[in-house]
Amino acid sequence: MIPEDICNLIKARFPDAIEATVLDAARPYVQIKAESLVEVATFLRDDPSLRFNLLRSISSIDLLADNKLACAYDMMHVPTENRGDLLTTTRSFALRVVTDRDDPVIPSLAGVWRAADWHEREAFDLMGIRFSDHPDLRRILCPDDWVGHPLRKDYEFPLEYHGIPATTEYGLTNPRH
Amino acid sequence: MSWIENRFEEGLIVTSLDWAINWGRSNSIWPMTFGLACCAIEMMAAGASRFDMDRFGAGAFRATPRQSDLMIVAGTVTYKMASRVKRLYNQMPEPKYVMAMGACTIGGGPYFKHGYHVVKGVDLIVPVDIYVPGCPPRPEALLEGLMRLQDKIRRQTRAKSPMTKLKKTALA
Amino acid sequence: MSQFAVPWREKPEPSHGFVSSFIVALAKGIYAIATPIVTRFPGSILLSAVVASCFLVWAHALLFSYVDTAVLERAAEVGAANPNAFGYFSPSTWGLPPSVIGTLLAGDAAVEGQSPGLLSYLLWPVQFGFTRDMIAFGAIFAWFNIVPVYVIWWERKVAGRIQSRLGPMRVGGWHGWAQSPADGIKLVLKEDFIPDAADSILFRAAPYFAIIPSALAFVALPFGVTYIFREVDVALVFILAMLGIEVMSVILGGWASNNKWSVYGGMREACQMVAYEIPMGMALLVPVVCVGSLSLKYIGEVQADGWFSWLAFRNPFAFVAFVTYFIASLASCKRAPFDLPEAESELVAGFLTEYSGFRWALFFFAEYAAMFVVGGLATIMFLGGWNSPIPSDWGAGLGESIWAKGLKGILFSGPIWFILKCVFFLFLQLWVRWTLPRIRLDQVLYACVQVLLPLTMVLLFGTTLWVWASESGNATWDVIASIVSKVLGIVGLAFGFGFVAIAGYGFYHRRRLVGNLVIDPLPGS
Amino acid sequence: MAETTFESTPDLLLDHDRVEQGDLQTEELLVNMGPQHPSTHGVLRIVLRTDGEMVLEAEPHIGYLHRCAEKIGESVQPYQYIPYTDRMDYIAGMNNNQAFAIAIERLCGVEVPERAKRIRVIMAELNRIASHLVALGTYGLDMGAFTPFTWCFREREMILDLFEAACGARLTYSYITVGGVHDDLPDGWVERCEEFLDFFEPKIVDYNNLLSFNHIFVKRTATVGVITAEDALAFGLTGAALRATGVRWDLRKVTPYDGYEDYDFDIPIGQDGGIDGVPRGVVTGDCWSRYYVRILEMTQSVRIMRQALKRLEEGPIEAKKVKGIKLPADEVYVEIENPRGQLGFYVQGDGSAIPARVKARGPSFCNLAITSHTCRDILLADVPAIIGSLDVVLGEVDR
Repeated sequence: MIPEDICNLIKARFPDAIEATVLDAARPYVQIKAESLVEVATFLRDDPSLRFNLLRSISSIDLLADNKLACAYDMMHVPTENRGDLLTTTRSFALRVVTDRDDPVIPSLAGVWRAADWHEREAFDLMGIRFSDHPDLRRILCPDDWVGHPLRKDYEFPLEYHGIPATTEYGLTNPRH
Repeated sequence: MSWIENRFEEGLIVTSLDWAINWGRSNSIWPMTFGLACCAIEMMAAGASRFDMDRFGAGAFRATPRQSDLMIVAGTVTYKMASRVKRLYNQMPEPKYVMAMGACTIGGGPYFKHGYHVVKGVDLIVPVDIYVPGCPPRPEALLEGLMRLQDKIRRQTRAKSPMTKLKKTALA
Repeated sequence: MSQFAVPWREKPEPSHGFVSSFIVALAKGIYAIATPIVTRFPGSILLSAVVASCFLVWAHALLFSYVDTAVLERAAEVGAANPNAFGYFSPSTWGLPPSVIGTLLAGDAAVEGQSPGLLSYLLWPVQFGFTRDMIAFGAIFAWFNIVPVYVIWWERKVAGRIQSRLGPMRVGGWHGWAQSPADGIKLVLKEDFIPDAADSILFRAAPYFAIIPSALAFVALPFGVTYIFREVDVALVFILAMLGIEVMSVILGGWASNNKWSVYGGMREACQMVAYEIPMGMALLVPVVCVGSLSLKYIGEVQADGWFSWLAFRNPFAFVAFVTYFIASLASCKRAPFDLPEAESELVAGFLTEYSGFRWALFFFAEYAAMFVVGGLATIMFLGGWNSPIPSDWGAGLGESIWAKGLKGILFSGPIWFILKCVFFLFLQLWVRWTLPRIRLDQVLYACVQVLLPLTMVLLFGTTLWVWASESGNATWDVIASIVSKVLGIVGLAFGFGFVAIAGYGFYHRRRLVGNLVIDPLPGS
Repeated sequence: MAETTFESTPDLLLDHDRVEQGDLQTEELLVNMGPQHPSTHGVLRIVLRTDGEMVLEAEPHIGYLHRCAEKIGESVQPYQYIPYTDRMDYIAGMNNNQAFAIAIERLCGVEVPERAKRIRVIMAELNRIASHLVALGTYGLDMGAFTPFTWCFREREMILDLFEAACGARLTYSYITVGGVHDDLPDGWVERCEEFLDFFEPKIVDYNNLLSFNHIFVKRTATVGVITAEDALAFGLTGAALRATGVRWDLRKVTPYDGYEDYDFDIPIGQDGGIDGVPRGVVTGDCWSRYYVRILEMTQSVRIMRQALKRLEEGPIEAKKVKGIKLPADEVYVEIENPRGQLGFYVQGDGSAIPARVKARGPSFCNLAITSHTCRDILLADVPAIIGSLDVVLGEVDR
């Protein structure tokens, strides 16, 4: 099933959920509105012709030029009907949700795919995107008292942490080689 | 051993005692099972068949800091881990030694520039006796570090140090 | 100094007085002479040391017996009511004069007025129980220290071989033989650490609850017919009680450490003790029923008629009880696969988590000494104790001279056989430890309570029936019993030879680590 | 170990349900396992809520090895980033190099020469064996068996010798680069590799005799930590952990890369006990299945390598002009089959030589997430069994 078909299925089911489609790229994706993310995701997971049961990854993206943050969801179909058969075909798909940079809120998908739990915590930790209705939205990689969200392009490197000096290049927000 | 240190002049008894104690300590350096990152795999390799740290009497990896003499900081120390490293060091009884294994523990290594969460050298947290460079160091390098640590231990003495003498004369 | 020498300041040689210089020169001279000998013939020196120590143990028992003979004869002469009274030091009996002992040693007790000689004066104190106790105490204390130290070194070597490593190689020269003394020096001088939140009194007391019982167990453990510190009629019960007290140390230490992992270790040991103690006792009752005594000396003496008279081969139930006892004894010593109280991958170090330095070493000493004790129990109860596989009446033709007695001590029954058998059990324990994974706690309870306990009950009942049938005096039954005993003995012999063959094969191929793939390097590597 | 204090977290407050029911007046205990603990395979910290030996709840806390790999990815050129991928999953460096290299190649449309593909497959499979050997050895350690560890490392050293001959490093190879491989194989390498394979195949039987079919080991791991296929997919489990649940799913078959479609190999899956030499009592998806799938995968890796070594032909080993290549303003998400599961790289270019965003999807990260789901109402000794069978590498979990 090619991405166009999946895109059309979503369009038929949720006419006004799609904001943009990028289908002729190396990684085709559909950009949807944040409000309808949970419904679209549930549809993608449960529709008998799609059944994207494996959430591969949630990548948070900083679109500094547009003053936006984005989340990219990659999913995949793993057939489980005939257990033990060698599986050689699959279909994969990607969604993207763009949100405001100053108040980034995206509905959580932890209720759809449980794998989303940690991925969303990671995106919250490193990019500062808040996921509404997430069961346990805490920092996962950085310590609880860490300041800032490191993967943002304008992140300022800490100069010390609990008295341990960080001898990086002082004052540089985005060090370059 | 602090009750015996810096009390006696150098002499036959003190030097013989030194020799015996240093012999015991240097030949029985039990490292702590404390792997942080990539270097831990090379540390395991150093304890396994081909390299076999046990040949030097240093193969008894102890899981608890109370029974270990040597903390091999094998791998990148992060800020989240830093307090734990310090606590583990404090939990070890004297005499204790620290070996900084690998570039990351020596000075941040490849994560020096962009590693916002990486401590730039474990010597910012705990005192380090031996630095073993490499990314990761080969097990041979680790064994070499161990032997240098043995050398260092063999040079310890319980006798009065020249500094104490100087202090005494300065006071008098 | 090689090219990798440390660029530190050379330490100046301290100045000595004349006496000190002399001592230093003497030490250096001895070192210079001894080092090449020790490094060139290490294996033979070690072997001869073992043989010599066994010989010493035997020789002093032999001397005791000579003096005893003299005392008894003298007592008969003077017509004392209780000849044993001469054996004990008291103001009223000052023992025999040296001359009597001397003449006895000279082989002619009748000649009067012969000069007693130096030896008789040296032997004079030996007739007193106090002196003998002192000698035996020294021997037991030395043995109690030597066993753990060298078993730990040996364990590291065996583990190394099993894991295709080498184990300690450097310390002291030949195969790191001085590894354990070095560890000991280090551990004794380590910081004595008691955690703030720990129960200080119990924390200090716990190691002694471990070390004292395991040392006391040696008191009643017979190394030979004459070589017992105290001959206790219920020696078996005494040793089991001592091994039981050791559990207290684990629970106390685990609780007093105020560490969650330690508490887990202590509670696990408590659970495990409940599980294994009963099957272990029941399995030991099987030979007791066969013999009809709790005295270890008597149980050992019963098995003097060679391989087929050993209790493990008396009847099939005893044979199975032997295996059961070995499994339960592993649990008793906290050895793998029953090392749950200190399970390293689960509980960090279990009840030892907060112990460091000397206190930890005490626990370790106790563990290895207990390993020797349970091995010794297995030896005495099942495998003939200090008797060799050769029946002792074969040596009747040798006569009663001192040399004949010596030969008998080595060939037929003597401490050397007891020690060898214990070493065999120690090796089995090491072998099992470095081969098997660890059992889970519920499986320990299941195995001990639901498998071993019913099994030992059946064994005990079966043995009772067997003994009852044997005592009925039925000739047919006696023939059947002796055939069964022979079959069991041959099975045991096969096991023994298999064990020796496997160990020999492993030793012969000890250098065959990974074939020629490691010898021939690739370009670039 | 020995951290007896505990940072209270709101979700792990003691609830006294059992006490209220009048079941047993026992107290629950919060135990902190890690970050320094022998069986957490690095710096994983698990907080256990226990009732005696029973673990009621386990919550992993990660991040103790967060080394900012993604931030570095958007600060350096792809060519410079290859060494950092080594250090992500430090046991399977080759596979990580390969994943990132393929991601950049797909993004830039670089064609990899045939010989380079073959060498990549050989190296990836060799490293898969090495990685599984570490997994087996350390799993033996978790179970309290020390000997399998040194035996596995003994054979692993020989693989490392081969790597060292090819690229000069023992652990962090940086051998597979964008557009091919870094160096050609040295003389005699192929013969030596075949010699190793001949030596290694019978050794697998040794491991089976020593550990896999050991009665105690089977009793410890069978029916422990059973994960169903549905749970596994919901939590995003991949690799051996997913295959052990009975799903014959392998990206090398499903979306072949680097010419995996040319090779003939099987995908082993976990099975119920009683057939095909699997001991009785084993259930699909338990710890033993996960362990044994790795053993079977090693034999399949040997099979692939034999074919690849046969088909190795002379030719270029690197595509031309890849150093300093400009990344198009596009994005790509590539997943390959790592020893631990599906390793994904999301790379976004912006027209310059430095990516705008690099995101790594670590398979261990996703596999570890199921811990709190699986470690419920088990014994304390089962926690190392489950964690060890998932075979996590903390460098990849925390990145």
